[in-house]
Amino acid sequence: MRSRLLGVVSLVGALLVAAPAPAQPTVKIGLIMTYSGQFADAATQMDNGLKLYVKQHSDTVAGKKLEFIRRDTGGIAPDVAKRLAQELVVRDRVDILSGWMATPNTLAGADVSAEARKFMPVMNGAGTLIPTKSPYIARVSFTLPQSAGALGTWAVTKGGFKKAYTMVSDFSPGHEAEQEFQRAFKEAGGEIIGSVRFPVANPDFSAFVQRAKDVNPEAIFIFVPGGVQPAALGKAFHERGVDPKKTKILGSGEVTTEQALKSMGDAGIGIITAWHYDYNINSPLNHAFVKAYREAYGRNPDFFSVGGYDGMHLIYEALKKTGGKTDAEALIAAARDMAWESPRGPMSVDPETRDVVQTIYIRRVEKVAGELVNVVIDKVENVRDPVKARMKK
Amino acid sequence: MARVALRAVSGPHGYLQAQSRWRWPEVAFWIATPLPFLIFPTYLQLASQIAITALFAVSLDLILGYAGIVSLGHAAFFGLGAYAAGLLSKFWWGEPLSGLALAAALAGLVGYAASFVIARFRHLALIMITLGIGLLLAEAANSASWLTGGADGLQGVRIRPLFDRFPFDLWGRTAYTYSLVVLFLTFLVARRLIHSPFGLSLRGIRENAVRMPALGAPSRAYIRKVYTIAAVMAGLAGALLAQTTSTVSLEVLSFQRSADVLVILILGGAGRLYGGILGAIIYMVARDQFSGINPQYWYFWIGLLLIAVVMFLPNGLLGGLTRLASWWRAHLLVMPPS
Amino acid sequence: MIGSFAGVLFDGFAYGMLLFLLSVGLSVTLGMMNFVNLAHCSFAMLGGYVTVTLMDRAGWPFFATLPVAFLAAAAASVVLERALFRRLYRASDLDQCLLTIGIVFVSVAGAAYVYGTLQQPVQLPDYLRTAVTLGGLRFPVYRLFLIGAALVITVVLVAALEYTRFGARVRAAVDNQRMARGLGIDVDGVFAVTFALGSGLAGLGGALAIEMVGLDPAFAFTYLIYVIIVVSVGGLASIGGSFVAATLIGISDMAGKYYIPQLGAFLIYLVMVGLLMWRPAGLFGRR
Amino acid sequence: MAATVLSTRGLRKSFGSLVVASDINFTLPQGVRYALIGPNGAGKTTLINLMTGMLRPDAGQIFLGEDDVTSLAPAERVKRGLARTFQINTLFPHLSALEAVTLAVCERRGHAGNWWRRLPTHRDAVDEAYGILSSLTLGDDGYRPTRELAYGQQRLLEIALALATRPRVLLLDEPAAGVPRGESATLFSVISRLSRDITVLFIEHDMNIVFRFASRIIVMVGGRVLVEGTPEEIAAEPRVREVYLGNTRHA
Repeated sequence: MRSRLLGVVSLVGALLVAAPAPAQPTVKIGLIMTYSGQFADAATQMDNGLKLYVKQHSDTVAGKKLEFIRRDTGGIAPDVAKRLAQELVVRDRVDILSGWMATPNTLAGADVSAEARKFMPVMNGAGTLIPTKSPYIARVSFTLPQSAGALGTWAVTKGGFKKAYTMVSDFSPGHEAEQEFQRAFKEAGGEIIGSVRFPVANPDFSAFVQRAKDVNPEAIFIFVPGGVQPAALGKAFHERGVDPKKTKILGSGEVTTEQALKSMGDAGIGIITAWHYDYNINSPLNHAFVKAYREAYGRNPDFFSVGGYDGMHLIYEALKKTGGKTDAEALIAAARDMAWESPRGPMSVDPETRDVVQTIYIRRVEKVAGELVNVVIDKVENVRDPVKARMKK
Repeated sequence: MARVALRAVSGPHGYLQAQSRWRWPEVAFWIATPLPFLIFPTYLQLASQIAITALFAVSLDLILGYAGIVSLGHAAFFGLGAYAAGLLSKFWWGEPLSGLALAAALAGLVGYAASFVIARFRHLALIMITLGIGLLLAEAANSASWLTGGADGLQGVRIRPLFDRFPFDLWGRTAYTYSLVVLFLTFLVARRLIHSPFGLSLRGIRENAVRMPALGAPSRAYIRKVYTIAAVMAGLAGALLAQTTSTVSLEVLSFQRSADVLVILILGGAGRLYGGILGAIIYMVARDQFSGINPQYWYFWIGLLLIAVVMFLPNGLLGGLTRLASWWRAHLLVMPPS
Repeated sequence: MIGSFAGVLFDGFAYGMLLFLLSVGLSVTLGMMNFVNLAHCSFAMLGGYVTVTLMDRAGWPFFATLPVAFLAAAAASVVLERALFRRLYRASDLDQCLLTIGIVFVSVAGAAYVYGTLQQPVQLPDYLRTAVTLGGLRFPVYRLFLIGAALVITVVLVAALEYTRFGARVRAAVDNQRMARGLGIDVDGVFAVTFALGSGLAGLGGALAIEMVGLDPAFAFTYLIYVIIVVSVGGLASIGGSFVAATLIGISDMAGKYYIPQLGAFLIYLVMVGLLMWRPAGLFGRR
Repeated sequence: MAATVLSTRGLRKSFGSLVVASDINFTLPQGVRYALIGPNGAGKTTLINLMTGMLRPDAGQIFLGEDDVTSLAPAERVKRGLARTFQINTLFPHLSALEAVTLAVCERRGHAGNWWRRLPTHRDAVDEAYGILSSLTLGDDGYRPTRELAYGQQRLLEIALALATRPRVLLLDEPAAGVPRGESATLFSVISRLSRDITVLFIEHDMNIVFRFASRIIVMVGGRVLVEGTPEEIAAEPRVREVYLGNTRHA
């Protein structure tokens, strides 16, 4: 009895507080990201990507005006992320919960999406199990096993490497990338001759690089979180005198982002990475995207930006399909078998797992016109997340 | 509570009675705590997390404000409580109250063990050792990712509804009621402790650690006892967060959380028991509002707030309020005939 | 195997020197002046950003920017010291802690606002990025430079504080303000200069650290822990103590990660707690 | 002869080459008022620090009654009845005098550990504390924080705190230090009114106070006990006059 009474009382309270119904119907979209703290730059890029899409496609979809409410978790803080999601649902009455930087925050938000039945397009959070946490999640970013697995297979079949050593940061994304690369590499006939995990918090890499060098493998697979570590790792390889011709360095795209290459300098030349996006991808759609992005924000887009851009595309198309209806069942049904041409290339949402299916590009760092860029040397099309694919069998 | 400098109006017993009697501002505050149900019905989740942080700050105040132990690693016990409650609900059964008790007991146990080290050091060495313990525990939780889920946080936390009737829902009604009741009961214990002979001995240790042995007091034993009690309370707060949000991540053990609760306590005013509560309310509401207004640079305004409080209200907000109250009492109230 | 042991020793020592460069200023402000200056790394960040700006926007050579980084951080500290810190010299260390944490928050938000949140790349001249091989061992030039810089600063600082009149006046003023005033020492002036010296060293440390550990607005937070560890283990007010502590911590951190990687992250904290339990006042601490 | 309350045998202590106590043997019978005199640096305060356990002796033993307390922690010695005051006030600035003495009384009664009963419920402890304060004329000022008390009152509070531990032996380290001449007489009259079963040893420089209040006097010089005796014997003792008139140089 008591909770029902409280329910009624608070409803009255809420009505007093809520503003009178606006003239034109709106779709309220809550954006939960890490605007401040360690991952602030990633959030800035993702926000720029989605703002660009809205600017290019006007902020009205299927007769409804889009209204954005931005909330900051201040870094990795699942309890804050969950509370913000609950407040967006309860207080701001949002229709869609989007954004979602970093796996722990995304997992916390998934519970709210499931309980409150809100459509949840994920623009970054890369943990493989995220889509299974709520039936209303559709992901447009990536999963680490997607690129690590593709790279593992390519390294043996096309790269010609027989022995590899893996070095990853000792936290869950690192473990996922390591296991998937090792599985794919062995399945393709390669041999893992050693592996090490270094502490997540700003380690100094020279000791680990020295260990790897002493084993002198043909290839070393590395995974580090974005930010300062890729450059430090690249320099450590260069300082330790790891000869890029003899020992090839393989890694996920985060290792050779534009910033990482700038501070790495020539130490980055020859690094081979597998990733789903780079601002140098040679397609008319990408060139237009990069040009518009540079004009609007004065810097090049990265995989966070394209995550935001495609996330908005998914929301726009889903709303068009449901004619502006915002209930989660309709939106997820519309989103789950969508396929479209994105600046990153052809991509689609896997109907069963609601996870992203996309092309993974194999790239090598080369100096082109005095600038270090990731030159695409191969690509693997229609790559699904291998972990969930295996779970299906 | 304002230090009551009553002239010899009512003899020694009256004086001591007055010290520990409930003053009307205190009663008014606790009566007002259920108000968010009416006037801020959509802020109950935030209110619940403020109550949890207040409980955490009160536990720090016991050792910092009353026994003079500055800890930069108090989140160790908060995190222990959170992980214990989370793991209990995952592997055993998710009944909240028993989970809360067990989690607090575990935190208390570890606190008791750590207290033997804590009691032997003082000043900067003590602060750095508490920092070390906190960082070691955080590192352990990350490397034991098979148990704790590592950086992704603990998955599979299933908290059953309170008394099997009140689920921890989106609205946060159960969460706020639950956190508030636990805060109030723990606060009563802390308040009773402060006004007990043991509380007096703690204040003695803080005021003059050299004199205490000369009175026959085993200071180290008292520091160990209060550190264990504080660890239990911090474990309670951690368990509450895990149960009301069913999320537990490495962040509950982080240096950031230890630093935040220290800032909150100093902001409110250490050594006044309500300092932690007031500090938690002001800090978290300010952070929520500022980060709502401009998500990217809200740190700037929180920083200014801290600087302003230190420069203009030396011993915290509560210190300022007490001075204001005593100024107001001295000027406006007619003094009782002494 | 010996080759790599020497390599680990050298890298550890170089990493230690980086930690020393970042924390030596704090052993002046926290150590000698007993002022809990948690904003120390904000001055380091300021120095870093000055260097990056001069190199990227004004095209200055790396070495030319270092003195400017020192002076900029020192100047900023004089302003803050006169306006804020001076009033809190006799306040409780908790209030000093709250004030300086507030300044860290403001500096983090300010840096994010002005420079944006992205990593600041720095283009060092090529000769600093290669390595020199001596007796079959590779010694990266930049690490040699760091070690050299740390040694020079230690010698200059210890000499200035121990053997000059200025040093005597600083130590006197810091030890007993009233007595120093009695001797006619302009204590306020000395405090401002000492604080500027400490913060300037932080600025220089920040500038030198970019190549190794990068620079972003969160710098003021992430390195605060390591800096306090070095100063507390080394012993307050002891420049030599900080040097030895930084070396010990750097080498044990490096050796731990090389020989027992799974224990890697724990080692630095275990070493700290162990050293403090053995010498609570720090290796060379007096107080 | 009354039972010995406190005795030392062969007590030795040196800081490096500086010998601050060498071969000190003395016994304090119960109830006697002892004065400990000697020039500055004679080792008087060091002796008290040795007996209370603040300093560990290099050699020798200390006995409280029959039991050897040489290696006992300071707090334990207090529990067995050895209390002291400090030359420089070591009090609780923000606690009121009543709170401070109540703390000491609760400690002695073993209540200090309980954290669940409110202080005012320990009525007997509060009464005892108020009694001690009143006996030392501090009754009315027991409510203001100690740092607001006059210096002389703080010296009395030092004694009140020591009395609260119900000592068998009370060591007063210059109780009247810094107290104006007029007030020190009243201070000592309060001390002399203490009950007969407490042995008191006080360090004092003012000879008229010493000769008025002490029933026996110990003279220390250079870390050694020069002579012990009644006030009359000490007055007539030539070596004491030399030490005070200073015609022979002592190390």
